[in-house]
Amino acid sequence: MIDLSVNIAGVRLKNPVLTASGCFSYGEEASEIYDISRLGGIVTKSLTYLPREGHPPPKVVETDSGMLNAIGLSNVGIDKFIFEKLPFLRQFDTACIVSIAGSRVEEYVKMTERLAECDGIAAIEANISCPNVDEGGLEFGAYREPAGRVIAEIKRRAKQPVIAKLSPNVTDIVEIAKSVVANGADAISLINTLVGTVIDIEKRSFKLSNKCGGLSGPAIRPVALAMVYKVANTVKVPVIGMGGIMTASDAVQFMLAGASAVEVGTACFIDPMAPLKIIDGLRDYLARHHEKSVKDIIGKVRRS
Amino acid sequence: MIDLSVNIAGVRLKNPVLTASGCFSYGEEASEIYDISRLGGIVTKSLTYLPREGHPPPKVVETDSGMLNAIGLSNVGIDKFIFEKLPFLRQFDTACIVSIAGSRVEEYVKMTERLAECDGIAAIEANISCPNVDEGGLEFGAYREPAGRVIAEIKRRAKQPVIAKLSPNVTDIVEIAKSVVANGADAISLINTLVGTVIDIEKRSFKLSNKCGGLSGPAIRPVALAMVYKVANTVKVPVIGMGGIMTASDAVQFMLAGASAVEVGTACFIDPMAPLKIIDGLRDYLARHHEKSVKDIIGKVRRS
Amino acid sequence: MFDAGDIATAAKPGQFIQVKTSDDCFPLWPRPFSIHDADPVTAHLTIMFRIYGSGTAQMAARRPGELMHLFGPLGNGFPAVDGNLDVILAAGGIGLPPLYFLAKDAVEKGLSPHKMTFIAGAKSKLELLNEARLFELGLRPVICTDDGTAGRRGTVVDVLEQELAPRQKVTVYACGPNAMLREVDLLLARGNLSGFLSLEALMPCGYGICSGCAVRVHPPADRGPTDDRCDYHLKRVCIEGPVFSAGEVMWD
Amino acid sequence: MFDAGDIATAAKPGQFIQVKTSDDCFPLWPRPFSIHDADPVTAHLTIMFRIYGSGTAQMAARRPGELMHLFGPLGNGFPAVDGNLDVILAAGGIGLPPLYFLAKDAVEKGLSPHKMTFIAGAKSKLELLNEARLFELGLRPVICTDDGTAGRRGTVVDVLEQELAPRQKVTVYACGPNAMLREVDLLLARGNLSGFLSLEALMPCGYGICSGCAVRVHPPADRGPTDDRCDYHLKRVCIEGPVFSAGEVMWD
Ligand SMILES: Cc1cc2nc3c(=O)[nH]c(=O)nc-3n(C[C@H](O)[C@H](O)[C@H](O)COP(=O)(O)OP(=O)(O)OC[C@H]3O[C@@H](n4cnc5c(N)ncnc54)[C@H](O)[C@@H]3O)c2cc1C
Ligand SMILES: Cc1cc2nc3c(=O)[nH]c(=O)nc-3n(C[C@H](O)[C@H](O)[C@H](O)COP(=O)(O)OP(=O)(O)OC[C@H]3O[C@@H](n4cnc5c(N)ncnc54)[C@H](O)[C@@H]3O)c2cc1C
Ligand SMILES: Cc1cc2nc3c(=O)[nH]c(=O)nc-3n(C[C@H](O)[C@H](O)[C@H](O)COP(=O)(O)O)c2cc1C
Ligand SMILES: Cc1cc2nc3c(=O)[nH]c(=O)nc-3n(C[C@H](O)[C@H](O)[C@H](O)COP(=O)(O)O)c2cc1C
Ligand code: FES
Ligand code: FES
Repeated sequence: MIDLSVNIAGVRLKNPVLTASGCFSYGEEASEIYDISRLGGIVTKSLTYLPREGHPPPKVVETDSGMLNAIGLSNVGIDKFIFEKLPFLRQFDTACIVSIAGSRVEEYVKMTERLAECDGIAAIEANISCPNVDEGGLEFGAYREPAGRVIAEIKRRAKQPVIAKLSPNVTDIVEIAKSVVANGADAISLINTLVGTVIDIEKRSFKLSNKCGGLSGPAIRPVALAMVYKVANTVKVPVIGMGGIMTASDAVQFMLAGASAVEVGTACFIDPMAPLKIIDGLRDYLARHHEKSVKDIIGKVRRS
Repeated sequence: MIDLSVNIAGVRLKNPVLTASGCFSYGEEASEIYDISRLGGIVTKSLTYLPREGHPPPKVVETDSGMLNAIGLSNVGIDKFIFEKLPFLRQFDTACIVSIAGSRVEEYVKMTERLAECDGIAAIEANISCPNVDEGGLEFGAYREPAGRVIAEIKRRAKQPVIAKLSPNVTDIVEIAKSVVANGADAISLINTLVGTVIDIEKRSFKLSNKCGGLSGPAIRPVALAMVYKVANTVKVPVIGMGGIMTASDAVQFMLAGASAVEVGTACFIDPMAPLKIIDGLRDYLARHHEKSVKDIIGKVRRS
Repeated sequence: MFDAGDIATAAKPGQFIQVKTSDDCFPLWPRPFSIHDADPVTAHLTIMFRIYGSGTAQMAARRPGELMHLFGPLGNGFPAVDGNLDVILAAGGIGLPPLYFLAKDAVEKGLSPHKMTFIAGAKSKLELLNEARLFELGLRPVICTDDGTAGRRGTVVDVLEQELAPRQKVTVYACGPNAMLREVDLLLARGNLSGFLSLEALMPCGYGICSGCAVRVHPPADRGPTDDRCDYHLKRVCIEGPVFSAGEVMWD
Repeated sequence: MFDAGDIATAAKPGQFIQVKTSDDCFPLWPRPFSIHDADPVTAHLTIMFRIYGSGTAQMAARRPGELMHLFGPLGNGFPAVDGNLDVILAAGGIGLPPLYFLAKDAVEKGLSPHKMTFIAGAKSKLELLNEARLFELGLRPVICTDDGTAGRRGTVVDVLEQELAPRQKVTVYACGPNAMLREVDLLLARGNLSGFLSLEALMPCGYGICSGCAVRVHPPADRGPTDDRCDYHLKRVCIEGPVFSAGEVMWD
């Protein structure tokens, strides 16, 4: 028996494969296709306090080995999530991680307080890649200071462990990681999408209504892996890696680099069964390498 | 007759297609394949003061729609360049842009002084993506201050226009761009490669001898395009765009985003004729759109 | 045609499948195709496609017997045809396959082919899809081309307008490029007629998890405040569509 | 086999071509293949390849008549065989194609096939390449497999060692996996023998502009100071190779 379970900030995951925020909605659609209890965990679409429609179409564009999205945080809002989505998710035996996003520290705080009253939430993932309207629209996650501050405020109210999800669009991700950990983050997840765009040369206009979007998928995997490696080698808290993970072999790369778990995003679009195939492939890899526990490969890439 | 010529910091290019640094060596190899005078310009491999061997193999790895390189600035050094490579390049009717790189401001300065004595150099491209050993190994291009400082020092000695080549591994590329322009850069080129890595899961080691490398190719095009758009919309100096340009249609995207010229890197590996095909395709695009001059499409993407 | 197991058994007219055209990551997304025909007995599933870009080119290069990754059936599908009303099916270009399936289903359920008017149009003769199967159903399709190279000269919308004129109670089922559907929608609004439109959209996932395919619709009256104060509501074409009721969509 | 125009006319033994296996960016790089045979008259160029990963799989899926983007001939090639010395050609696995071309060229230039010993080895019988063409040249290849399933039991290096033992003046031409070449090189060094090794490397460009294929060699005595104080010098396998002299490479 190979032990696939891992521990993230006190939360036991039956396996290290989670679905990434914004790439699984609130689980309902996938639950019609397979038993989502088989997943290590689910990260919900990022919630805002009030519901959001998000940007008008076109919201996505395909790129070479990747895609851009400018969904604009379409979500049902914290209330509807708590009353309609959470009870649904509670039926499943998988870790439910709630992603929250806001343009003001205040918003994160209010959501954390609401979530503190709820059962069945394994952890909160704070998506700090949103424009911080109080400080001129730059991402919270772009600078050490605001990143640390918003995590500290969340942490103060949170009843559940807090995972800080980092943006890759920074000069020194290790600095940001240290800052959120110093401010209480129980774990770190990375990476969110890279900023990118595509232009329609016939229409001479941007292909996305929002001009720029976030790049995800296999194209960004090398960038994500380098960042995960650097962060996991610096901070003491567990790291959840993501960015272009399509197969078990990709997931193994992230775990060897130091991730204690992985999130699968874009791959869920291409193949709904991708997360399950990754779990199975992970087990096969461990068997082939005579490993008894997935924990034994975390961070095991040779450094020389 | 469609006019393909553009003007970059006083340098007239017969067409806006250059070959990127490190992706054309010093022109000799390609000159055996086609007449390199047809190019708008050539950017040499980045030179250091003394020659460099570079990192040991493995130096490259293929990724999804991209590649990582950790060449480690293999180059012949400034002396050999001036005595052996430059005389060769002078034979061709194309703009010769010399790329320089250093770990100390001092090195950039010494090279600029040497180049100031030389004929046949259209411009200097300062690659500031190298680790700045005086300030703890972080890239010169990573922060506003050192980026501006090194450009100012180069500019003080340069007889040729100075193009500052920016690194994309930053939180706010517009800040860096403003800083180098404030310090005298006559033009800006971007982007250099994104930091990334790949792990061999069977050997549990990095695929590159240097662990991390630089990601280039189609995978990074959306990221490059977004940065070019932002920078070109902020600074007054001409911008040279690059990153994953494989076809004329890619080149047009960059020019619509605001680039006055483009550099072709990784595409030269895949198809030696790529730069010429891009020039031809650009002409076709302009003809199809009834444009008389390529200058008329620069920055012409609709903003709404 | 695919050997498609359960997909063929479950398929309803107006639904679609996602086809992964390559085994690697180029192109990355699967491509959506309407179900043109499905035989629950043989498990054969038929789609009809035009070569458009790289994904469809890859599909065309496949040889019989090769395996492809299919996923479906997806989407809401058309509501069953109401035999009490006149029915017009309006297919522009590649909109024909699902409407054929809808017509066939209706005929199989006992509707007389004479109660259905089937308009099949394209830009020109070359782009017209093979309509032989429509005749086999007993339909007498009205063929039209924008340039008049085959059938009536005029767009599907032109012909639809002519066909609608003499009628009072009629339901329109339309599928084609969004630009055509927009025109059809305006036409129906003017005549206060009911109808169903099957939309096109880019579809990263096809099953509702990415929001990438969303289309603007009129916000429901009871929506309440939103963070981004949008004057529109978004619906996902893949799961809340691809079939929308006339009047539902906010066209650009 | 390709209709390859000028490439076939110019090709020399030991040179290679770059083949773009797909029309899109997966895989991104072209793939290098040794020229196995080239007919300047018909412009036919032959390569022989084993299906290894996605690039070679794509090549295998090509149908006769399809166009592919080729580029070459590339690399330095083998120096012509010196008829005054005994010659051993040592081919491991996919190292056979270029050595066949070298042998053929030598025979065409008048060298007696009996002066050449051709060793062709593989891990096991299944992986042995077809050596019929060697017999056609009049060669009597020594076949070997690591597991003894065909020919002599033992590696190419084992057999080479046996063949070298009785000889004094001999030149070895070797092509195969780098691990094999390393062993061959050590063997030659011990016997103070000359030889030429055709190396493998990852090749983003194939014509010298990227430095990606570089291999460590002993630095020239007159190199002078370098910025990075390396104890090695780098040579590009694609343009300064793929053929290196025995003793030149610094193996890991
Ligand atoms: C529900 C649904 C059912 C469909 N049924 C059929 C069918 O039965 N038969 C058929 O031939 N086609 C059908 N299509 C359209 C089909 O999905 C596209 O032709 C296909 O995705 C094109 O893929 P490609 O890789 O060949 O082209 P691409 O390379 O993807 O396309 C080239 C260009 O066209 C644009 N584009 C591609 N697809 C669309 C789209 N759907 N809407 C707007 N722009 C687009 C892309 O942005 C790109 O710039 C359907 C689409 C939908 C949404
Ligand atoms: C000069 C030269 C001549 C060659 N001649 C022939 C020939 O005549 N016939 C033939 O079958 N093959 C030949 N090869 C090898 C051939 O190029 C590889 O088999 C091919 O590139 C594999 O491509 P792929 O896409 O199928 O595999 P990939 O998917 O690229 O390979 C899978 C794995 O193998 C590794 N790999 C791939 N190629 C190499 C390599 N060259 N060295 C080390 N590791 C590698 C990759 O890193 C990857 O991890 C030659 C190579 C060189 C350099
Ligand atoms: C369509 C889409 C929507 C996303 N929405 C969110 C989101 O709401 N919150 C968030 O933190 N990340 C969001 N992401 C980012 C992913 O969670 C993930 O960080 C990123 O896509 C990289 O992983 P991948 O390459 O596996 O997709 C979204 C990504 C995509 C593609
Ligand atoms: C193998 C390789 C070597 C490179 N060497 C240099 C270099 O010496 N100096 C430099 O400024 N950029 C160098 N670059 C970066 C390119 O000039 C270019 O900025 C980058 O590759 C993005 O463009 P591309 O996607 O078209 O390749 C190198 C890139 C590659 C792939
Ligand atoms: S295609 Fe993903 S939600 Fe519709
Ligand atoms: S493969 Fe590019 S230099 Fe050899």
